Amino acid sequence: MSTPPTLARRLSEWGLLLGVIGAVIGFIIGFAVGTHAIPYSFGEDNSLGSDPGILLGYALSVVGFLGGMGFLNYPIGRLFGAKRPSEEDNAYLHGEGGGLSRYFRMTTDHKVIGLQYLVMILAFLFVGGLGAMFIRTELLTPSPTVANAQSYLTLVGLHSTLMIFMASAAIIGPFGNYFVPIMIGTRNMAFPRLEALTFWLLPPAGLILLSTVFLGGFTTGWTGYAPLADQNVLGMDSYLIAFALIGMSIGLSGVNMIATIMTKRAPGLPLTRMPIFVWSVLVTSFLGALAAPALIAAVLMEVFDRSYQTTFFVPAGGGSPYLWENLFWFFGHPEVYIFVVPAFGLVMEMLPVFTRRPLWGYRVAVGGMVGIGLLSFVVWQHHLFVSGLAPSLRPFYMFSTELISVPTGIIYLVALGTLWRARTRFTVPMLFIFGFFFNFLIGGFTGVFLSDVPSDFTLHASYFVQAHFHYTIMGGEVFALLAAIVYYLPKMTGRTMDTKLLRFQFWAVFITFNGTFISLISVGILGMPRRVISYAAYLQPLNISATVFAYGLGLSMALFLGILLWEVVIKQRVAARNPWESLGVEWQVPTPVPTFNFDRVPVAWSLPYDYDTGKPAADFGPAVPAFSGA
Amino acid sequence: MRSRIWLLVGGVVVFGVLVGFFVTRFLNPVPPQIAATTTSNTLQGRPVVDFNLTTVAAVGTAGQGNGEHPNWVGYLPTTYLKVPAGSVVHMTIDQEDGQTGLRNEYFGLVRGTINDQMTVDGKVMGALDPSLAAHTFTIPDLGVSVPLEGVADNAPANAMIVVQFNFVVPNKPGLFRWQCFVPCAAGTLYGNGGPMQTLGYMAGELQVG
Amino acid sequence: MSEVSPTGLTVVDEVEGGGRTLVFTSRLFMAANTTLQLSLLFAFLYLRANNFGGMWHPSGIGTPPQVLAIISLVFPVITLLALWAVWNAVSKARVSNAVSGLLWLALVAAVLTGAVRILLMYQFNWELDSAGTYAAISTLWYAVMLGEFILVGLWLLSLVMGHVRGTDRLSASHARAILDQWAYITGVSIVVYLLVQYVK
Amino acid sequence: MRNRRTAIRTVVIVWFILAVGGDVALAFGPIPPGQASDLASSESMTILLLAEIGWPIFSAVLAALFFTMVVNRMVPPTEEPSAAALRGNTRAQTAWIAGTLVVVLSLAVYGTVALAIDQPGAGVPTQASALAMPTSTSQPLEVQVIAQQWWFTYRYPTYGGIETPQLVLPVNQKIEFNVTSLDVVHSFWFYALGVKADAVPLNDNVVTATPTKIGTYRIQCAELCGLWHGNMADNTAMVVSPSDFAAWIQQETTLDAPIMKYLLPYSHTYEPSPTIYGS
Repeated sequence: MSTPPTLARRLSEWGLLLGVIGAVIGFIIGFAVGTHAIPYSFGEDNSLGSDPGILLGYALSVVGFLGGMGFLNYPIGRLFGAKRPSEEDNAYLHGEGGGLSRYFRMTTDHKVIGLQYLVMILAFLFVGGLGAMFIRTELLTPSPTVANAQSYLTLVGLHSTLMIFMASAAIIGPFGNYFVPIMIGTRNMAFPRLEALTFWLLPPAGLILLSTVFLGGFTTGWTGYAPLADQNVLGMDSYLIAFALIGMSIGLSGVNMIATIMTKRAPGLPLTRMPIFVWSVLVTSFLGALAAPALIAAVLMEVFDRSYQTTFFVPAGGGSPYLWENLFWFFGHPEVYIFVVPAFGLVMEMLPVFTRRPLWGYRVAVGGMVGIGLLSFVVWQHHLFVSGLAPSLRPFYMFSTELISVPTGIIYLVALGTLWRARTRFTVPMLFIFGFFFNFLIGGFTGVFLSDVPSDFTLHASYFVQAHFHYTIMGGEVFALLAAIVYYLPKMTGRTMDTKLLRFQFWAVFITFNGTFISLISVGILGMPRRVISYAAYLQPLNISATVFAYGLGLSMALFLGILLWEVVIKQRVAARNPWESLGVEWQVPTPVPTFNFDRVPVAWSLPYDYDTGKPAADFGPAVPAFSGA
Repeated sequence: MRSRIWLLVGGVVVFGVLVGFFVTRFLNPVPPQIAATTTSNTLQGRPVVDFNLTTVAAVGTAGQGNGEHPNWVGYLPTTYLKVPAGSVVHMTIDQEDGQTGLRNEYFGLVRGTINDQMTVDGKVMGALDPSLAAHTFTIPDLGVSVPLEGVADNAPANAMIVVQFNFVVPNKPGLFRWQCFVPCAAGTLYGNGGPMQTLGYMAGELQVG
Repeated sequence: MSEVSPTGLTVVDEVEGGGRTLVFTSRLFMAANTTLQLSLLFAFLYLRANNFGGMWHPSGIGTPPQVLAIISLVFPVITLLALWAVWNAVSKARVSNAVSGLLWLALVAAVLTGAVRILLMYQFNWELDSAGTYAAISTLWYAVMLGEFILVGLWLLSLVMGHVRGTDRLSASHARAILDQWAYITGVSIVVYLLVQYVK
Repeated sequence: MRNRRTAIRTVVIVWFILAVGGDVALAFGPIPPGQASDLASSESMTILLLAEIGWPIFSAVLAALFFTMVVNRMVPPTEEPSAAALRGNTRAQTAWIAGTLVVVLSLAVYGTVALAIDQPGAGVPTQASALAMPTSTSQPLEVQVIAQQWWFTYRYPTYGGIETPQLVLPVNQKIEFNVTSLDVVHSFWFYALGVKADAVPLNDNVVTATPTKIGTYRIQCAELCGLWHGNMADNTAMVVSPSDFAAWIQQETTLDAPIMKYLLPYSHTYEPSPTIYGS
């Protein structure tokens, strides 16, 4: 390894900086071209620029960013038939030799990428949460106070869209990328550069979305309904570009994950013995790969509408708002299962550890998740029950929507079966798992009311809906995320945040969360529509209680972040090698995990949940130190 | 360890500064609000207060956005109005903008003003030919809606039409939005984007009390 | 290398997904791409079926000239045949200069494909916001197909360069993967051609 | 509780009390959206039914979770289950899936039937006959809801097509709301009548309902429609006696007199003018 580092390698040390410079250059070029070279006959009375300028500017700035990060070196090299990168280069790219700098440049090590994801997800989560705090503060009174009608809608849009970005990668991003390759016994993803790309699309997406406040904001919320989106000011463009980036990230990571899981499993590991979490990631990846392109198509049309003055979504021009609603929700409904299915997988992955039981009904659990995946493609029109679109189809969508509660119910059966007669260990992650099941149960039952057309006529587009999906996403996925953070940090960082205070934190977040959203469920039943800054006076008491609880929720989430930073970043409390005494493969490899995971690929796999026999899942061959003490 | 703490504190401070910037600059930029000029005379036993607004096709640098959208149509000097509770507002609007035509002809009707009337260049009217309208001054929650006739295209430069009307504001303090119902935001979809959806141009708030 | 582990099974060093991964992933991308194409198809048929305000196909909106449209399909087919021949040769391990020649042929035809399709995109005689949705969706769809042809074309270029410069001899799985991709988008563009020309 | 059996029995009893108590409470509590129209009552009927079915199942799952999590710790099982039993139980799984399937199917069937009976809107417009003055209260009186950024206005085609900024309806008269929009997507939400219908430009979205309670109600927009979406609400919608309704129509007709000659002839949708991109 004494060969002098290549130029590309020297440059990529400064990857992030170069990326920012590239982004600026890209934006300037794109903006100039878009503003002056593209024929454009409206919106010119805006000193901030025109839609083509902003759109092209953002698009090229992302290209510039990635180029600066060094994503284009390899493909361009291939174009000219350059040699494949040397072993050293690949090892360097993989982050060999460690060091903190790995986390700030393009790295193909799935473990580094997992941690990068974790940080980015938490950033999205807490910035979005701050938005929620502002929204609740505004809703203390029935008429505008801290925000005005304009900034309030932008606030709603930012909160929802950021949270959607967060949720669509919250679990598959950090834990999927970090643990799936280890769990299936491979040293790397099928396409490591692609994996790096899927992460490095996130920061630009987040920043571009936030930049909307400089462009007048957007008033459509995260659903971006047309033709209102056609009507919006320049702020809409940042929503479109950001969402397109997230769509690409979801789709590409889906393809990459599927390819890895299907073709790079260790010998002796059939699909039927994969850890349940890998199964959930597989299902999710199929959803992402097959659903995201619909979003890309919709966004493309919207971009054409805004920059090229086509009329895809403008009725008077021959288009239709229903077109956007259909395409968007065809992506949007699988999207919500992209959120929760990995959460199911993680929870079922952790349950056996704390019950010291094999996972009860592994096969039905897999079947359940696959069933959810299949059904999620044929339910999207339940978002359009009152839209006046194809009334005769409503019974079918009502049926398919209610049908989806069957595979979801299976997850509960599996949980009950695993807990049955088990002496459960009430560790902090277990508490969060309990919270997950409680909240998701409420989320599921509120969903039944929305799937039934007659009752949906009262509840549709009300705060009932809002509370419903917060129960599934925040109460479900985010609770699973918190559990997983506490559970896996010892593995990912060698440090632990498991303290007494964390138990209090759980109860705080659990109670305040339910307080907030039970208030909001009742507000919705009493007839408060979503996304309004002014509401009927008789709804104020419930809104106040929601806000008060929401503050508590915000504080307890902040407390979680505080504990995380204090214990892991500052005090750096060292964790036991396998604090939960898990038999999972990921806990058998040493901590920190070697750059290439295994010195030998383990074989002879059994289901990783044989807690009754205590037999670990994998055999690491003769004399592998990682194996001792398991 | 100390260095890490300082790093954390620094991060928190930076984040706090960013949030503060957002709150002060974007969350609710306090607009310059103009109060009605009180007069001595009364109407229906209520004190009369005067307002004088001007509608222009392009606000230039005078608009709310400090010249951010010089070519946007708008009300001048501002659209944030303040009147004492329970008074009669005597509104005078110098209409300098051209004719656009209403999307919904119904708003050609004068409603909610005293006697459901307005005075256009001295003559009393109860309705306006919708195709002549340049803007409307409408406070939906008070049921007040007055169409503003546009200056004819062949009219001499800086010609204007003076529209006057009186309406009663409630005795209870409150914040009422008001807007224009003419699709006057040229170049935006249905003429309802841009200035129509940006406070300070064709959208405003009437503070009572 | 292999040793025997306590369980008596062979311990391997690394699983090489390799060629299998490549072909598999190429098909995954086709699956994802199918959703994109179906979305556009849905939009095309939905807008046509509703024809809001009679703005689906206003008078004065033309269809692309038949000849150009057909030429735009001939070139990708040539590339396809060349790629098939390449794959056939490589998979039978008959790597000769013929392969390089075929690759070049495929590349040239691919470039011409792109060029002709760019021409094609500008064949509707339409004004921007009065063109109706037929011209809009057709143009958008052409743009998408152009983009995909360009992407796969770049991939082809990289294979050609790697092969002729001997830095990276073409493998059977590589040839197969790109053959699949090209066949797929060629098939789609034929469907699009039929829709745009005959379902106006 | 040393005895496992008693523990189980206690949990079951607690669940039973919870389930029954909850259902009874629901049966007597007020169920939204209330009884102000036939449509509203059928919706609250559905909501009540779903709640009555859902609550016992919900509480049962909670009880089971509580039991499996807590009771096992308080009173550990005496004998260890077999390795096979730890890995699944086909009969239990089949039973569970069958059970949920039955519940879901019955709910879907009920929903479809309810849908077929009281056609809660988003339906196809009735023929022009609706434009004629209804001869009986069971014949629909057509009322058009015109959504625009950002106010609802209403047209009464059977009364010379007058347009008003306020919605007033005669009690016990079947109303056919024809909801359309002049610009973006809105949603007309008359909470008390259980009426919600998206207003889509160039589209006529029809809901029929018969108001049965005289009173003053709130109307609001339920689909994000731009800057003033939050203020696109009106507290003065009224359901009045037929005589009051006639009087009100009379008054509105005189008020509208100056504008009538300018109003477009009544139609179910309105083409935008002059152009879709403003002037």
